[in-house]
Formats: sequence, structure tokens, C-alpha cells
Amino acid sequence: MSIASLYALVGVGLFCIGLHAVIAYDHLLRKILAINVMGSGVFLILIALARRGGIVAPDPVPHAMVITGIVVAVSATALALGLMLKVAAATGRAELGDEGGD
Amino acid sequence: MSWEAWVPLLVVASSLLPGLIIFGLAEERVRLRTTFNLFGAVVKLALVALMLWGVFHEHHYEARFGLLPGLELVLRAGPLALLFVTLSAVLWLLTTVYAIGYLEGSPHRSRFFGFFSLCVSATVGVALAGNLITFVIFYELLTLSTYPLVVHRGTEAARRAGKTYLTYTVFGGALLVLGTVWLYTLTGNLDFTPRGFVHDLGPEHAPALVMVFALLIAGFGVKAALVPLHGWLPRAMVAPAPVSALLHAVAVVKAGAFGIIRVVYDVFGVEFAAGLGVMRPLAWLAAVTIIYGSIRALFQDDLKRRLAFSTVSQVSYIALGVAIVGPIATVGGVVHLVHQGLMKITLFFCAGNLAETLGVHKISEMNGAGRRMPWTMAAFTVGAFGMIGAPPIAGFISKWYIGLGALETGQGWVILVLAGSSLLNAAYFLPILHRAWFRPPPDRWPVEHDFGRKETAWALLLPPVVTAALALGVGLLASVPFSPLDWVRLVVQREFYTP
Amino acid sequence: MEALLSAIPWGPVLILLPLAAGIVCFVFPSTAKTVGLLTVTLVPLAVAGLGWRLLAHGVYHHAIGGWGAPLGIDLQADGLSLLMLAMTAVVGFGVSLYATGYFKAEKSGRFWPLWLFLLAALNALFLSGDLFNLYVTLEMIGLAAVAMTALEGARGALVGAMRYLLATLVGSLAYLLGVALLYHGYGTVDLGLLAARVTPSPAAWAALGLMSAGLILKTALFPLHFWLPRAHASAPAPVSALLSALVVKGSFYILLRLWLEIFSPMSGGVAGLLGLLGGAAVLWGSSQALRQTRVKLLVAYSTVAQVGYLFLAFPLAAGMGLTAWSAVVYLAVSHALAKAAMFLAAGNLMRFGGHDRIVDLDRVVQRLPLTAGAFALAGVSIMGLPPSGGFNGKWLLLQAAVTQGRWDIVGVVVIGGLLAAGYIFKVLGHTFTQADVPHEPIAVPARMQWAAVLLAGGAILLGFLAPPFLALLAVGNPFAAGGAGS
Amino acid sequence: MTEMPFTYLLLPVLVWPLLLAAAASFRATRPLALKLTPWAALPALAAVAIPNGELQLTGVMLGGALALDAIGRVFLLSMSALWLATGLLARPRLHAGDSGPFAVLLLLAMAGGLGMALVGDALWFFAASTLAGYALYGVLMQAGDGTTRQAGNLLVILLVASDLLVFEVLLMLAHSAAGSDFASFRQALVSAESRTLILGLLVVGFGIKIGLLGVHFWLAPVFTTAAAPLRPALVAYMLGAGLLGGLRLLPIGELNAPVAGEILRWLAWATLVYAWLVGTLQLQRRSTLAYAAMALGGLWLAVLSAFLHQPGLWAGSATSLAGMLVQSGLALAVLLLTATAVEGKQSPTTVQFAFGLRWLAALLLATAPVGIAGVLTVQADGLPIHLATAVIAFLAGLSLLRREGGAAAVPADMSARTGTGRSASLDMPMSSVLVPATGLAVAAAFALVYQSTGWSFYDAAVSASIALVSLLLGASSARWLVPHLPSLPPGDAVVFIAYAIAAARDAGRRLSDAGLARWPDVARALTQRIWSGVSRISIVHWESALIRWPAALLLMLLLGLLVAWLASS
Repeated sequence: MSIASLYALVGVGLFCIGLHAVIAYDHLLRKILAINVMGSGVFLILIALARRGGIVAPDPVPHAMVITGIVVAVSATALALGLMLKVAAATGRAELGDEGGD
Repeated sequence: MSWEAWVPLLVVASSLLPGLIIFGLAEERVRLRTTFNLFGAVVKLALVALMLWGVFHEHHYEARFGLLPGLELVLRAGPLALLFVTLSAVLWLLTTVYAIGYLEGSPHRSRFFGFFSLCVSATVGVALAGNLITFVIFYELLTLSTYPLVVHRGTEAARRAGKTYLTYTVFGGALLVLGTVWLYTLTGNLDFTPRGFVHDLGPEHAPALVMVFALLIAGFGVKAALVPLHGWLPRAMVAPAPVSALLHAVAVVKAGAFGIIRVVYDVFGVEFAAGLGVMRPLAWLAAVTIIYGSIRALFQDDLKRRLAFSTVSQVSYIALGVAIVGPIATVGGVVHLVHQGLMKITLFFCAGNLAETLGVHKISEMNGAGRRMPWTMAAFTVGAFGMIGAPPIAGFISKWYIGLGALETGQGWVILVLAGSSLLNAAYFLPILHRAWFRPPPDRWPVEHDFGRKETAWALLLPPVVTAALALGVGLLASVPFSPLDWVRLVVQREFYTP
Repeated sequence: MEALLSAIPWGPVLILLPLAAGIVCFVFPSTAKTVGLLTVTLVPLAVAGLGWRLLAHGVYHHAIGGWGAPLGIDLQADGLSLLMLAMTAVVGFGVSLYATGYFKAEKSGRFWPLWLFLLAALNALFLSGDLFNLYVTLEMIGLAAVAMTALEGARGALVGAMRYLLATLVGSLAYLLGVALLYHGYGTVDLGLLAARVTPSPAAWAALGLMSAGLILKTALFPLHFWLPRAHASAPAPVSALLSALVVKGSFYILLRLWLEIFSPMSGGVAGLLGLLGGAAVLWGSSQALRQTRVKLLVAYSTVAQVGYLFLAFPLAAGMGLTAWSAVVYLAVSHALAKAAMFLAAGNLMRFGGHDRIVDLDRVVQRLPLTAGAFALAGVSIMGLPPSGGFNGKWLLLQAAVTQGRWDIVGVVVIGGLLAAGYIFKVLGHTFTQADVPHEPIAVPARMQWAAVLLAGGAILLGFLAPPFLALLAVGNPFAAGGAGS
Repeated sequence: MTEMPFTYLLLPVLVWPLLLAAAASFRATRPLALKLTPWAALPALAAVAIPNGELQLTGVMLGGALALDAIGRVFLLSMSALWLATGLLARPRLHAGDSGPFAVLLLLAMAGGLGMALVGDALWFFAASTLAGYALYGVLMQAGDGTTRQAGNLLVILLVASDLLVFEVLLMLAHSAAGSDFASFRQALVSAESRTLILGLLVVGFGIKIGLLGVHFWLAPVFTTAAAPLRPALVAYMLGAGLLGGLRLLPIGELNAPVAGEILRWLAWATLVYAWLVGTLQLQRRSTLAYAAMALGGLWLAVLSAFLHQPGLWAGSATSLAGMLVQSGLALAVLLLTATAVEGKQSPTTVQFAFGLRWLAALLLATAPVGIAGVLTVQADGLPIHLATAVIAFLAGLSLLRREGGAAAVPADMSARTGTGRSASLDMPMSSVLVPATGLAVAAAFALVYQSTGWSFYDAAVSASIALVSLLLGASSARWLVPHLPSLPPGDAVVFIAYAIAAARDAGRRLSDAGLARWPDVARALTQRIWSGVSRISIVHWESALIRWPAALLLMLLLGLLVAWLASS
């Protein structure tokens, strides 16, 4: 199998690991990290699949996408962290109780 | 749009606009509010008179707007429509006068009269609806605009009553909409047409049509209080007397009955419906309702509840007259729309007067009421005898025609139903009269208001006396031109049966 | 004049105007209220302009910077997008009007920029024609929405927001993965081109799965509605209004587009599945709403139910697409108006009584007639009683269902309507009652009441506007693909 | 009959009492109306002089006509006389306190009663008799007390039943009748296929009002409790609503129905025997007279059966039949009026005069059947007619001399109700009764002359002698036999009827409460229980499970896979 599809598979793997972590762990920080892992997985796939094989220069569009995606991911993470701190401050623990606390 | 297209709109607007304005009025602007109310009512009457003249001379008043692909909002003034419009216009005026007197000094009157006017607009819309979808729209509007009136008092009992009322009516409305959609998918047309528009459908559609008929009748049956869909009616009695009067005599119950008439004659066409074999069950249902309602009424001590069950029974005369399938019976059924309205509204006005003036709500408290309030009880007596079917009061005319029609179509059992119902009516009305007139009055009434030499306020006394006189008059002068009976004859030979 | 109208690039205006205004508000919080109001008044005009252009010249295309697909960013609008934009503009205007009364100074300084970003993102979403831009707008919407949810800073609001954020991130990542697969498979993210190229293949199937899962999560279709009720119920009233009315519609819009343009040919059993979930959502959401004791939670669950209606159309589309899809759009728009009005009314109730316990809603009709009226009118549309947009939508839906003999769907629609009547009047009934112990109410500004009335009135008015509405919807014939019998 | 200007003179007969009624119901005009009420029947009396004619009432109700013909004239004469007497006697009651309702009801009853003699078509007859019946009931109650109330209830129940039967009959006839006038109704009856049924309903319907056996219970109680002024009115009502109704609607002389005739004959027999037995065992004069009236009904049936057997007889005997009805009616009224003389308080001359008048009236009542007997017994089976003569005469005689043993039976609680100004009207000084009573007696005497036309002298003589003998028998047995017999309450079997009604009512209530009222509640309760169960168990539980974070995301994963799989398959 080609390097590219190996990368792609790794990406998928990362995505699944991340998803599992999001589901499995309670602590918000872990969840946020997990989501970032998922994101990296997706980006990896994009980049890997941009390869056109041989000597041809890889397709630029996915790279553009990934860059945009990273920007989005960064801002999202920032928001998430901020929110997490607020939650921790308000509830005393950085988790979402499933009763949501109302 | 020619001026004749505007008339139906104006008729609806003549109560809609005052209603909307009244919502905005402050509570204490009594005179202004009264002016708006009465002005609207009078204008409506004038317009109705105009349309009566016009329709008699075969003018066409019709307004159309696009509503949905292939569907239009149609307001059309035909003879049948006018019958109902006239009834509601006249009774609206009287009920408004009555309500003004009845609610004097009680809170939230702006709200009350606002919804009151909306309710009448919806009723007029129902009457003028030129196709089923328009009918459905105004029918639902009626449900919505009467709900606030039912819960007007704001007590817990009122809230429960309103809940029951909605449970029934919304359910009925859902069935109605479903039936309408189904019909539309079958025919692609919903316009009320004399002698129906479904008969050119192939026989393979017969089962579907039967289902549609059942759905529509069930939908209307809720408001028409056909057993077993009648449960809301007695419970809605917590509402103020004018509301009960309007609910029972004009608006809600009659809208249901009117719907049944429309479905049978202008959607299916009575001959076709009879061919489907759906009329006989309807007749049976109506008969059961008539007897059941009367029996239940027999054992109510609360005056308004007894009247309510009597309504359950009386309104089904309309369905019965329709379901017998025959011009004569139809005349009886359709004219009962008006006759029952006049008689029943009289009875409710009187019940309201007793409650307002003497604080009497129970029949067992009515001893000697006739001595204290002779005019009120006289009106009540006329209404009661009309219900029993004593000539020459209006009720007799309806029963006479229904009976004749039944014999004409060889359904003798209907006669027995009529007799049984008359017997029961007598059994639950005469004791009331006996108490009121011939028993000695109590030393003091529950809650008595003093009106000086008058037995009660004019605004409360006038409407029942007028309606009683009308109930007597339309019976006594049944055969003069433009009497309800005469008009219904016109309707039947113009719209219902192939000449 | 005409030249001018056709010269103005309405698409970019619709996106850039709120974006710029948002930035201004962010930089000068003191001016937030004025700038905001100005923007939300201009946006409807821009939408009107775009509408004029559509009617005049048909479907709208705009290649930003003159690049064009696949490299550049294309804006395009047909009847569907236009109606969505109009919906956004109207609801946005109403809510903004309300917000001016609702938020105190420092809160409003935070609200306006977020809201204007959200507006820009929504407009962008409805205008953009390629999957990746859709992803970006989706994320923008999500982030703005989450931030707005957290505005109150109360415990419940924060947790709700957090839960919402995680959900929406997961959702959009799933979507993005799908986009990646599609791009790999067919070398483009432009909807138009994809429509031409996509063929049934494992990549497409996987993409469909991922994307729908992600979007369903964001649309809060049963059983993935777990994040919605709390987020919507704990957010400030105007925010809840925006979330329920617009944000949810955004992701649904994408799903609809994907379906119409790309996936409908290879739908197979998916349509049935979506329909099934929709039906379940209607029943589930309604019965949940019925047992709520607080107004805002009740309204939030009613959103869960109403979203379900939108999905009922998918199994019907195969037979008579146009009717079914028109029903969906009708339902979507009228729900947006009605639900916004409801949340605003609920906000008034909270402001008035300091709580939203249904059983204690006494004398509201006397004290807040307009609010009660708004709630009632909105309720009419939600219940699908005539005359209202909701009724028209349900009528079309029923028509499609009955014609195809789908009595299960008919049953769901009817029962859903009855349950809706149940929970709406559960609230209204109590607003008429008199309390034994009258509590001390707080005055509610008139414009907050009128805003609710305005939106609810819109939902009712929609019941009379079917002919122009459907005419607009037909521009560019958006349902040709998923439509009639294909 | 053609319409002529003078037929408009028929209108005042009805319009005048109604006008007075209207006037009496307004406070302003009441005094004047009360003054005029006693004479309200005068236009009717005058109208007797109008020649035969018909006045079409187009447009009123379902059309109809006022008409005056031979039979109508006879009845109009007698009824107006009776109503005049009523009006004159009612004067003290009219001048007592709060007499407004009393006057209104009296005038309504009068309008209805006189109307029955004037109307030319079946529906209007029905309307008039209904009005008369219920209004009369009202008057009775107005002028009455506790016992009157029970009697009145009995009357009104039977009234409702009777009106229902008549209504049914009219419906069935109108269904096949050409027009709504009496002639075409009779024709319809002749040609109706369910003739026997209709005939039966008709006889029972009108029989109720003349005390046919089995539906006669109201007679005695009402006769014994009715206030003096109303007794003539009562008789007038029986004449109009019962006998005239029968005459108008039964196709006498056109219909040959031996079977029906036979049935009626046996019914007549039974009625007569019953009336004789029970009437003898009554305690009071007036209740005895009630059974005399019942016997008159029996006579009427006998005559009817004769006509059904041989329609041909009708032509010759119409006048004497009418005369018989008038005479017996008037005489009965006189006897009723003079039955309760408060002896002792009166001057001896008054008492003697009253005594003589009563003998005269009894004689007239006893000999009332003579004329018709003289016509019929020749050809027809005379036995029932002779029996009727005997019974009537016997009871008349009985009522003459028997002591008013009913002093106790005169309601005890009457004194309790003094002060309402009612008891003033109950027992009146004989002197004030004598004048109208004499008038009626004279009229009855004239009727005797009137009916003695075309009889066979021999049979008339036989009948007359039977009458006289049984009259004396009755009178003497009043002194010697009756006091040793047990006595029955007025209105014999009514006790059981009342019991039956109560039982039925009770059963009905139980049914209504238990069965009819409950089932909707039961259904509602059931649905509510189910609903609450469902919501508690599944909805709450599952919702809390669904919104748990891991569950939600797993579901999402599952959903994605499902969609992909469905798309691929």
C-alpha cells in the first residue's frame, strides 16, 4: 500500500482514538485534547490525500483547507479552554455532570 | 374586484375590526367600547339585510384569494350561508346587549368583548365559507377565539373546563383537517357545489370516501356534540352566561351542525352519500344522541347543565333531519338551525338572569321565581314549550317537518324518536316551570340584587323577551315570505335536491 | 436605479456588512447597540435587493475575487437560499429589537459582536456553494453560538454551553472528514461539480455517513438532541431564540443541500431512516415537552419535536418532491418565526415573574396581554392550526403523505399536532388563572413585548403568503435534483 | 266554503282574549284588563250568530283557516256560555292580590278553548287544544293549593301523553292527506293502510281528555280540587279538546270498521261498569260527578261504535248527538258548581232554590242521552247506550242527595295557604254561584228541545224512563245504601300510577348516574393512568439515558455507520 494511504489510515486511527477519548473520559481538558487529536487526524488525511503521486506537485487546495482548519481549531480550542475554566470556577470541577447542573 | 365581492369581506370585518380595536381599549372606556360593539353589530345586520335581498334576486357575492397551490380562500354568500349569517348577526346584537348588562362592573371586559367579536367573525366566516378549506380555517379560528371566553373567569374550574373543551375540539379539528386533505388528494377540489362534487369519482374510491365522510362527520360532530363526542359541552358551563348562550345557540355547536349540513349536501351530495350507505348510521347516531341527551338532562339539578344536555339532544335534530335524506326532513333539520338557536338562547339568557338577579343556579332553588321575575320566566316558558314542540312555537315546525319527512321516506322509527324526545323534554322542562310559577317563593333568595320596580336590568331583560318573541313569531308566521322556513324551502330547492 | 441595484454585489454585502459591524462593536462596545440596530435594519434591505436580483435575473452567482471554483470561493443563491436569508434577516431584526431592551450595558457589549458574527456566518452559510466553506461557516456559527449561550455566566448556562461546544466540534469534525473523503474521491468541494461527478462508491457512502451523522448531531435530531434542551433553556432569551430559530436551521440547510445535490440518487434506505428518526423526534420531543414544568425547557423540547417534522419529508420526496420540500421549507421558516417569538415571550415571562414555572404563571394575560398574545399566536403556528405558516406546511406534508398512502407519517403529523396543542395550552391555560397570593411583578419594556408579537404575527401572516412564498422558492428550481420522482 | 267579509268577525273571538291577556301582563293596563276579563267570552257568544263561513289564514304557521259550521256553532255556543260563567265567577279571584298571572292564564285558556270550536284545520286545532290545555293547567294551579298541585301534575302528565299521541296521528294523516283541513284528514284516515292503529291512537289521545277507562285518573282529583270558577272551564275543555276533537278527526259516517266498532263497544261496556262501580264508592259529590263524566265518555264510545258499525246512521243523528253533548256538558257544569253549597250560611230560600236547581240539572244530565238513544237504538245495538243512560242517571242522582262526606276530603292544608288570596275563590257563597248556574241550566234545557228531532218516540220513551228510574235509584241509594259501603279515594288507581312513575324515575336516575354518566370519566381516568405510567417509566427514564454524553456519541457513531451502510446497500 502507498505511503499516502498509510498516512490516511493513521489519520483515521487518530480520529477514532480521539472520538473514543471524547466519549470515555470525563475531565474536560481530556475531552478538549481528544477533539484536537481528532482534528489532527482529519488534517493528516487531507494532506495525505493531496498527494498526486509521482513527481507532480501535490494539490494545493487541501493544504489551504488544512490551514483554515487549523485556524478554526485553534480558536475553538481557545474558546473551549476559556469555557472550561469558567465551568471549573462555577461548579468546582472541570467535568460535565450528566445532569448538567440545573 | 367588483363591489359585490367586498360585501362578504365587510360582513366578516364588521365584527373583526371592532374586536381588534376593543382589545386596545382601556378597561374603563365603557361607553366607547359599547359604541364599537353595537356599531359593528348594526353594520353587520345592515350588510346581511343587503345580501338577503341580493341573494334572493340571484346576485352573487363572492370573494377569493389564493391560499395554497390549487386552493383558495373563498367567501361566498349563498342562501344556506345567509341563513346562518342572519342568525348569528341577529343573535350577536342581542347577546352583545345582554353581555353589556351582564358583565357590568366585572373585570377584563375589553378582553371579553374582543374575543367575543372575534368569535362572531369566525362564525360568520364559517357561514360564508365557499369551500371546505375556508370552512376548516374559520372553524379552527372559532375554537381558538372561544377558548379565552370559556376560561374567562380565570378560576381553576374554568381552566379545567377550557382544557376539556380544547381536548375535544382540537382533536376534532385534527380529524377534520385529515379528512379534508384526504378528500383533496382524491378530488383535487374542495369548492362547495350544490349536490356535491365527489360523485364523479369511480366506485373504486368508495371505501376511501366512506372514511373521509366518517372523518369529517367526526370532526364536526365534536362541536355539534354528537354522542360520544359531547363531553365538553356540559363542562363548558362554567363560562359566563352570554358565552354559554352564544356557544349553544349560535357559534360553536351550530358551526358543527352547519358543517355536517355542508358535508352532506355540498361536498358529497345527499343522494350520493345515501348511495354510499353512510346516511343511515348518521341518522342512528343522531337519534341516540337525541335520546341520550334528554335522559341525561332529566337528572341535572344545575340549570345550565340541564340546558346543556338539552342542547346536546336538540342540536342532533339538525343532523337527524339531514340524515333522513328527503327534502321535507331536510327542511325540518335545516330550519331547526334557526329555531333551536332562538329558543335555546332565550333559555340561557333567562338562566343568566336568574343567576345575576337572584343568585339562583340550581333548579331546586327556583321555587316561585315566576312571581319574582315574571317576564324572564315568561320568556323561559315560551322557550321551554318550544323545545317540547308545542305549536305554534318554532320547535313544533321543525319537528313537524322532520316527522313528515321521515314518513315520506318510510322511516317510521324516527317518529318514535321524536315522541320519546318530546316526552323527555316535557319531563325535564315542565317541573322547572311548575316550580317557578306554582311553588311559593323562598323567604330570601341566595344573592339578590335590587333593581327597584323592575325585575332586573333592562339590558338583561330585553334580549330574552325579544328572542322569545322571535321564537314564537317564526313559528306563528312560518309561512310568510322571508320567514326562516320559507328561506329554507328556497335553500333546499335551489341547492340540495335535483329539481 | 436598476443598474445600481444590479451593480451592487449583494452576496458579499450580506456577509461583510455584519462582519464589519461586529468588529466595530467589538472594538467600541459603547456604540454596540446603535451599530447593531443599524446593521440588522440594513441586512433585510440587502436581502430584498438580492431577492429583486433573483426575480429579475434568476439564480445568483458571485465568484469572490474573480477566481471561481475549484480554487476560489463562490457565492450563489437560489430561491431556497434566499428564503433562508430572509428568514434570518427577519428573525434577526426582531430579536435585535428585543435584545436592545433585554441586555444591560456590559452584557450588550458582549452580545452584539457575537450576534453580528453569527449573522455574518449564517448569511455566508446560506450563500456559499461549496462544502468546505460550509464547514467554515458551520464552525463560526458553532463558536459564536456557544459563546452567546455562555453569556449569562450562570452555572447551568456554562455547563450547557460546554456540552454544546463539544458536541458541535465533534459534529463538524465528522463533517469535515466527510468533506475530505469526497474531495479525495472526486477532486472538488463545489456542490455543483460534485453533483455531476459523484457516483456510488465506498468513499461516497462513508462520506454520506459521516456528514449526515455530524449534521444530524448539530441539528439535534432525535436521538442526538442531548445537547439542545439545556443549552437552549439556559441561554438568555434572545440567544435561545436565535439558536432555536436559526442556528439549528443552518446545519439542516446543509444536510438538505447535500441531499438534493449529491446524495438523493444514492439514497436507498437512508431516506426511510431519516423519516423514522423524524417521526420519533416528533413524538419524543412533544411528549417530553408535555411533561416539562418550566416554560423555556418546554419550548426547547418543542424545538426537538419541530425539527423532526423537517425530516419527515425525506421519505416522501421520492414520490412528490416539490410538495414535500415546499412543506419542509414552509415548516422551517414558520418554525423559525414562531419559535423565536416563543422564546422571547418566555423571556418576558421570566422578566415579569422572575421565574418560568408554568403553574405559577398567574394573571399574565392581564398584565402582559401582548406577551400572552405573542405566545398564543406562535403556538397556533407550532400546533399547525390555521391560519399560519405551520398549518400550510403541515397541509402540504399531509397532502404528500396521504397521496403516497404513508399513513404512518400522517399519524405522526396528526398526533404531533395534538401533543403540541397539549403543551402549548398547558402554558396558556395557566396564564389566565388568578393567583391567591399575588407576587410582585417587574415591568417589561414595551418593545420586548412588541418584538415577540412582531415575530409571532409573521408566523401567522405566512399562512396567507403561500403563493409568493412558493413562487420565490421556485427560483432556480432548487428541488429539481431531489425533486419529482428522481 | 267561500271567504266572505263577515267571516272576519270570527277574528275577535280569539283576538279579544289574547289582547286582554297582553294588557293584563303590563302593570299599566292591568286594572282595565281585569275589569274586562269576566266578559272576555262575549264576542264568542255573539259570533254564534254569524252565518257559516271560512277565513283563510295564509302564512300563519303552516297555513290554516278559521271556520264556522253547524257542529262548530253548537260547541261555540256551549263553550262561550261556560267561559262566560267562568269569567263571572272568577271576579272575586281577579280582584284579589297579584291576580296578573291568573288573569293572563285564564284568558289564554279561554282563547285556546274557544279557538278549538272555530279553527278549520287540524294543525290549528292541535295548537288551540295545546294552548287551552296547558293554560288551564296553569289556572288550576294558580287558584289551587297542595292537593290541586298533585291533581294538576296528574293532569299535565296525561296532557303531554295525549298531545303526543295526537301529534303522531296528525303526522301520519298529514303524510297522506291532500290538505290540512279536517275533511281531507278524515279522508286520509279512511284510506290509510294502518287505519286501526291510527284509530286506536286517536281514541286514546282524545279519550284521555274525556276520561276513557285506563286514562281517567285525572278526572276525579281535578274535579274535586278545582276552584269553583274553573269547573265550567274544565267542562268546556273536555267538550272541546275531547269530544269536538273526536268529531272533527274521526271519519264518522264515512268509515265502516266493524272490528274497531266492536272493540269500542267492549271498551264502552268496561268504562260504564267501572264508572258505575267506582263512582258509587266515592265519598264526595264532585268525585261522583267525575265518574258521571267518565260515564258520558262511555256513552260517547258506545255511540261511536254504533256509527262504525253502520256509517249510514250518522246523517240522521248528527244534530241530536251535538245536542246531547251540549246538554250533558252544561248540566254537568251546573251540578259541579252547585255541588259544594256551604249549607247553613245561606238563607233558606237560597238553599231551596239551589236544591231545586240541582234537581233540574241532574234531570237534564240524566235525560241528555235520550235524544241520541231515540235515534240510534232503533237500528243499532241499543244496550250499551241504555246502560250508559242508566249509569249517568244513577251517578247524577247519587250526587244529589249524598252528604258531602268529603268534608274531611276537602284538603286540610287549604287553611294553611290563606293569605295568598286564593281560598277566597275556593268555596263561594251559593248566592253568587246561582246566577250563572241558572243560565247554564236554562241553556241545557234548550238543548233538550234542540236534540229532540228525528227520534223514534218509543225508544226515546224507553231511554227516558230508564234515566228517571236510575236517577231515583241513585238518589235513594245515596241515603240508604252508600253510607254502608267502603269508600275509595278520588282518582282510584292513580296511587299505583304515581308509585310506578316514582319507581321509573328512580330507576332512570340510577341508570343515568351509574351507567351513562360514568363511562366517559372511566375512559378518561384510564387514559390518564396509562399516560402517567408511560411517562413515568419510559419517557423520563429513557430521556435521562439519552442525554448521557457517551450514549449520545455512541449513538452518533452508530447512526453514521447505519447511514453509510444503508446508502451502500
